[in-house]
Amino acid sequence: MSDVAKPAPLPQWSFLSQNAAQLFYRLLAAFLICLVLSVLSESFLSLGNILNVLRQASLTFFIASGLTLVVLTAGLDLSVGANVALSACLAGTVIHQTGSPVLGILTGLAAGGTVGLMNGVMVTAMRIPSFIATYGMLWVLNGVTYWYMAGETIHGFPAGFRQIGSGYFLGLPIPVYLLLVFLAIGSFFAQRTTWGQEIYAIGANPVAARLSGIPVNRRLLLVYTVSGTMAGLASIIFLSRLNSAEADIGESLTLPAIAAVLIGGTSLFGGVGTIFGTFVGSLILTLVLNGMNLLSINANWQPLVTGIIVIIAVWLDMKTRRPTA
Amino acid sequence: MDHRKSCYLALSLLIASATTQARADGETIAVFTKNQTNPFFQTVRVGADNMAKALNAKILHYIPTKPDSIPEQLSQIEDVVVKKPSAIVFTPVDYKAMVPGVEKINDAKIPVVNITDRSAGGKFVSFIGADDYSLGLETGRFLLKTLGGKGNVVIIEGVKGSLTNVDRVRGFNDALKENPGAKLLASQPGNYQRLQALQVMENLMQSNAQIDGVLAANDAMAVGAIEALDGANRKALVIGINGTKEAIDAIKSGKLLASGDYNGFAQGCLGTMMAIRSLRGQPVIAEIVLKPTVITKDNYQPFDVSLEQRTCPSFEDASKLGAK
Amino acid sequence: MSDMAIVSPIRTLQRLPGVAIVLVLLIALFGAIAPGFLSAANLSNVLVQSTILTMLALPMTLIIMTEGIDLSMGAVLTLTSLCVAIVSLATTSMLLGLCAAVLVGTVFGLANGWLVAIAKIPPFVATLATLGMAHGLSLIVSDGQSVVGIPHSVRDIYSAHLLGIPVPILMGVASYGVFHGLLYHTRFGTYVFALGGNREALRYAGLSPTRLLITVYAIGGLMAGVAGLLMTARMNSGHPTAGLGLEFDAIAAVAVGGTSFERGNGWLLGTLLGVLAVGVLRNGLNLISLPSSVQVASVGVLVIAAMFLDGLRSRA
Amino acid sequence: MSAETSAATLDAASHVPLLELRGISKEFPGVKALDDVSFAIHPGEVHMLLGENGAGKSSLMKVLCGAYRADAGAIYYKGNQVTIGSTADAQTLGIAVIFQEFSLVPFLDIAQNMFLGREPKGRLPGTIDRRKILADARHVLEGIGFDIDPSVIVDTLGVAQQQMVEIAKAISQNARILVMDEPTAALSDREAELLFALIGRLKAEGVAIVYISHRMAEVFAIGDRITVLRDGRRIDQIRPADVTPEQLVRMMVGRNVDMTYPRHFAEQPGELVLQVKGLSATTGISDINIEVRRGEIVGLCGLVGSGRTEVARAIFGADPISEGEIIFDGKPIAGEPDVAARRGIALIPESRKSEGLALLRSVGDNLVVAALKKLFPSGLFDPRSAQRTADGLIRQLRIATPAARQTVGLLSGGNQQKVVIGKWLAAGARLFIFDEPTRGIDVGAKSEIFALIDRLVAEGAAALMISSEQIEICHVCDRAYVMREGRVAGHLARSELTEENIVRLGMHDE
Repeated sequence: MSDVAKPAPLPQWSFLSQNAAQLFYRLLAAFLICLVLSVLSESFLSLGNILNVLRQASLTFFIASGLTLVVLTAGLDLSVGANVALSACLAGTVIHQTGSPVLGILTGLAAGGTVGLMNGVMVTAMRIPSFIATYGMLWVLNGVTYWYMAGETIHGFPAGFRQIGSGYFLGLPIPVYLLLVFLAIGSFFAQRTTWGQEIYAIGANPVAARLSGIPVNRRLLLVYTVSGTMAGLASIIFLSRLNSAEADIGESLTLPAIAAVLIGGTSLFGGVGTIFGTFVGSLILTLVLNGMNLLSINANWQPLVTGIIVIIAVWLDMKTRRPTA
Repeated sequence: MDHRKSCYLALSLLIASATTQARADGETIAVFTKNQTNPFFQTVRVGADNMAKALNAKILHYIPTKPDSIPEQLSQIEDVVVKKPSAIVFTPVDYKAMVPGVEKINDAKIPVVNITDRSAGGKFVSFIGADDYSLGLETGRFLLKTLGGKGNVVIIEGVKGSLTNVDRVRGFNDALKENPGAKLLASQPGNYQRLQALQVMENLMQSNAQIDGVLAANDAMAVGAIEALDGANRKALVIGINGTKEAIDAIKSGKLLASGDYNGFAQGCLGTMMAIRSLRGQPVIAEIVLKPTVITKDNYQPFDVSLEQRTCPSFEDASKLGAK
Repeated sequence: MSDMAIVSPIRTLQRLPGVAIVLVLLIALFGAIAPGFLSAANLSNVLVQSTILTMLALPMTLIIMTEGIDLSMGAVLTLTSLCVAIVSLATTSMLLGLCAAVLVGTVFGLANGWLVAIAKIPPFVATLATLGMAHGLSLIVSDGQSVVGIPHSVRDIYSAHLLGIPVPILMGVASYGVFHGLLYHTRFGTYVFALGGNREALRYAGLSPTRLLITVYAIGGLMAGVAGLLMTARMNSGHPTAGLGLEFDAIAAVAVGGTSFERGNGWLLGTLLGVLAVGVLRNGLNLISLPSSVQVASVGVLVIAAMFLDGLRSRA
Repeated sequence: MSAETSAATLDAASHVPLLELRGISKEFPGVKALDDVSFAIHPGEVHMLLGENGAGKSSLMKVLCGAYRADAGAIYYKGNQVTIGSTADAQTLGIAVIFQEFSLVPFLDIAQNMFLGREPKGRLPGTIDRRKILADARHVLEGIGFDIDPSVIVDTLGVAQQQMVEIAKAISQNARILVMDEPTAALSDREAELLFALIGRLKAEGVAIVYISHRMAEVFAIGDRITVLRDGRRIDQIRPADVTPEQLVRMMVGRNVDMTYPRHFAEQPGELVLQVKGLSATTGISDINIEVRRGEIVGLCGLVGSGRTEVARAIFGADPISEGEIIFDGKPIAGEPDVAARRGIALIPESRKSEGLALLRSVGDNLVVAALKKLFPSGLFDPRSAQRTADGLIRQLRIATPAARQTVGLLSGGNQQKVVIGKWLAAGARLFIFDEPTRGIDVGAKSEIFALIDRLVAEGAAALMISSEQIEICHVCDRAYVMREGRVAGHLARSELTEENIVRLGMHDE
């Protein structure tokens, strides 16, 4: 096999596991969508709408950023949506019962993290493929949430709490700040910490990573817990933004989050991708939906358009991917 | 609600609750609803439970594990027919696609009462439902009257193709036609979902500088739209439909202008009542279409009680409620 | 383990535990506590209800054996079901409806195969995208509405009996028979093992993995088309969301049935047992009238438990 | 048979080459894989093909079997020009190839694997005649003296058995020309002997064999003719009798290479580094007692499957142990590989590509992966500092890569192995466990790897080295343990370290 040492073009950056060209195409795509929309709809380029897009992208991004870490290890977490629903309902109850938003937030994060940890345990200790383990978890979470909520809605939260999702600071919505903060933290974690590097190594070759002295199982537990906690965070934003929660809020969140990760250039085979890419992916997805709303396009076209975008994004990846052995 | 409180204390009651079915000596009534997530169907189920308790019958609930799943509800019908309950109170997840299921029930000679969505086929002892068209029309009229017959209005639709949505939106549009001074800016679907409605509203506010009224096809979407308006520091009058607890609270606090009462509680009560009456050989009313009530700040008090405390209407009340 | 010369029947027995034990336990449990569970009518119900899922899970087994996946199957089934409704409504011919459904299904299958085998897009992504397209097309062609008024010849398929056995069961059994023969007794089946196990081996044997892979996905689409007919017959109408999400049920059945996502290690009978285990669970829980939320959670518990059992055995 | 007569028969046979390649060239972007190579294959002859990795052997093979199309040159079959445009064409000409990386499908049985793509037709279209395929397979297996049920699933077989299936598969194609790529790489000596006997029988039947090997001993044991390739060019074609091993190596490498791997043996072994006491594991090893001291290279030999790799993995914590104790640096050690790595143990695994490297990541990423904790104790990763460490290692180990950001999968085998060793240098390991460190590495790179190991122990590290090539053990190790059937069968001091002793201790039926 190695008879012919093919000299191949060198990747642009080595320690960022995604090369600049791919990121460039992705940003270009986002820019082109913006350009087309601004021509078609005059209200698109208004500051209000741009903030609007960012705020809507933030919810997808929170879920998708945690999911990115899971996908980097060549895993998948199908339970994130159901996790958001359960965490939101629990957090909402705690706020109602105790009147303390802080306790509520902590409950949401802890619930999300616990579910993530359980996913991690199934994947590591019980050695169930992540795809199936989290699918099972999805049903279990739905069951618990349905039973717990019994068809009710939790609504009406203190004004202070509601600021998180709908408030403004210096003219920008607070979720946008949170988005930027978590984008920075996530990128820093993935690129500039040894744990992040180990996660990339695990995704690229779990056996080699283990035999290089990386505690693979502990890192996987961490990754699934972080993914769950990010779902918990999303549940808080959701709760605060909509001022209410019910059992079915998670259903429509999982597939867009996965799509955002994929559009962002993270490979399902693990080891390749960035949090920033996922941010751009969330942005592209939100831009398209925003555009369809602004142009009053029939919502029936939405799944079709999303599907086409996923294909184009991944196809672009194939064209610009770093050469393989 | 107390269900949830107990859970707040101990989550592990899950299995225990499985075994605490109410026992009764009377008839067994199987109640089919669309999903476990929409608060409306919870009001239906509580209504059915209340009525069964009063009449000493036993209720079994059948709800698809995937919300609104047609194949699952069909499977549940097939399973229930084997079990042979005394009667069935039935909400089809889809009014057309469930017809073969209803026919299966008919073939098994189990009396069945249709509630909420009128099935497109099959034989029923009785139909209990609300008039979606009138609800849309009346709530729409109320909004436009409050606006003085003019202004910019948007509609947030439910799930395309669902029976309730088609009729409610038709009602909204007819109300708009009666008020030529009002202008319809957009009619976009929010799929009966809070988050989608919120995002649709946010986006619509970008392309429309002035929105005076919002007609939402259910309460969850209406509340979502209100959150969007609040977030943008804009004001508009919003109406919803269903009369859920959340909507009542919003009306009380002045955020929501009005909600059309879909009265799931009464539907559950009356559906169960008709089923049991037919089993007991008592006269039944073949069709009750509940008259639309627009719940506003002026008349919300009777609706502001917890479900468990509400009482089912009597048979005599029922005949007045909208018998044709 | 590795030094034992294991011949296929013993191998099958060794693999039985995971899903088969769960299935036997479920049947025993419900037989004991659920009145009427063991009646012929009820068992026939379970089988009839399992046919559509079986028809998806069988080709899904082959697809997963090629280290692939088809997320679009539920959405394609929905679309083909609508095709049956629309075409049979327009032409009053059930056969033309079936043809249209099979055609549309196969086209989607071919598209999946093309994306995976030629465009080299990872199967998860490719079929996630076609899921969107099929779902979108379903909404567009139906405008979100149910399609009703279709000829009785369609619905009769679901309710008809042949030799006293419901036709859907016969179709399910026939599907299993065809797939069993296809996988274990034909050249094509042999190559399916090779697609996941060692694609190079195929190339050295002068065979085209590309064409074989496309065929596997096309079979998936074709079966979604046939299942679409059953779905429409069952509802006596077409509905734009009726089959969404079924692909995950099918994937879970395949995984629970002991087919691995790697190296072409598949077990067709396990898939069938997996489908039946889920069917029995739902049916039994309906009969004993547990709260619906418990039903939801127990599906998840079943999936996790069966996989965990399998994991325990593979480690032993 | 005297040298003259065998040469005479060779010459007589060479009048009718079964297959002849003339002036074959093949170019890939930037690289000339084959440059004007001519090559003739005669019936009843074993033609050895020698060359370092990258010399063009595999490309030549792929041209032969139709996987590649030559850019220039012609192919003649029994004197007539032919084109081999596909594997099917090659099969028609009776060319069968046994690849180094197996072409077997794990979850099919032996018979299905042997006849993949050539299944006997059953009664119904598309079906397989099960009875016939099993009978045919049994017939072929008996013919090569491999006693096994053809309905056994291949995945349950060991490596050596899989190799035999691979050979049976080639034979079953009625091949007139059999190409073997390092067929003994995974075989024990005894299994290799069986293979050589089989090759003898095939020769007698007039089958032509092209045999690629890195093992000098084989070249002289079974070769009738030798072609040496270097940098895509044919350097020489020669008979074994006319050449010495040293000359062959010089031809392959293009320079003089010392094949004795000189060591600087320490006068006095250092303190005890590793002590394994009564170690047993469920992977099939029991009651292992091993000691390794500073400054030593300790060999661990025995047949393939005797438990060598399992011992290495157990010491490193990669497999759980059921009994016994491992003492490292005076303190017991237990747990997962991360514990062993933190304490200073390194494992250089047998399978470089699947267990040693993340092939799609860069050289730099792979070099620092084991040292992240050591380099960045705060947990904050600094790409620039990592880059410096990687660059330093690349220089120190003379890894031939254009830059640290090159994808590691694109390096040659020897350089990949250096990367695996390098990552443990960065991590500051003090005990190196090498599992077949020279597998698939060409002659020149081998001596570099050994020099590196020598330097490591000279600087105070300790090494435990597994190798199937007894000659390497004899040259390089201070002493060695020999394993047999999961147990340590004996210990050989430096003075006793000979190939004969290793074989004697390692044989099953002693």
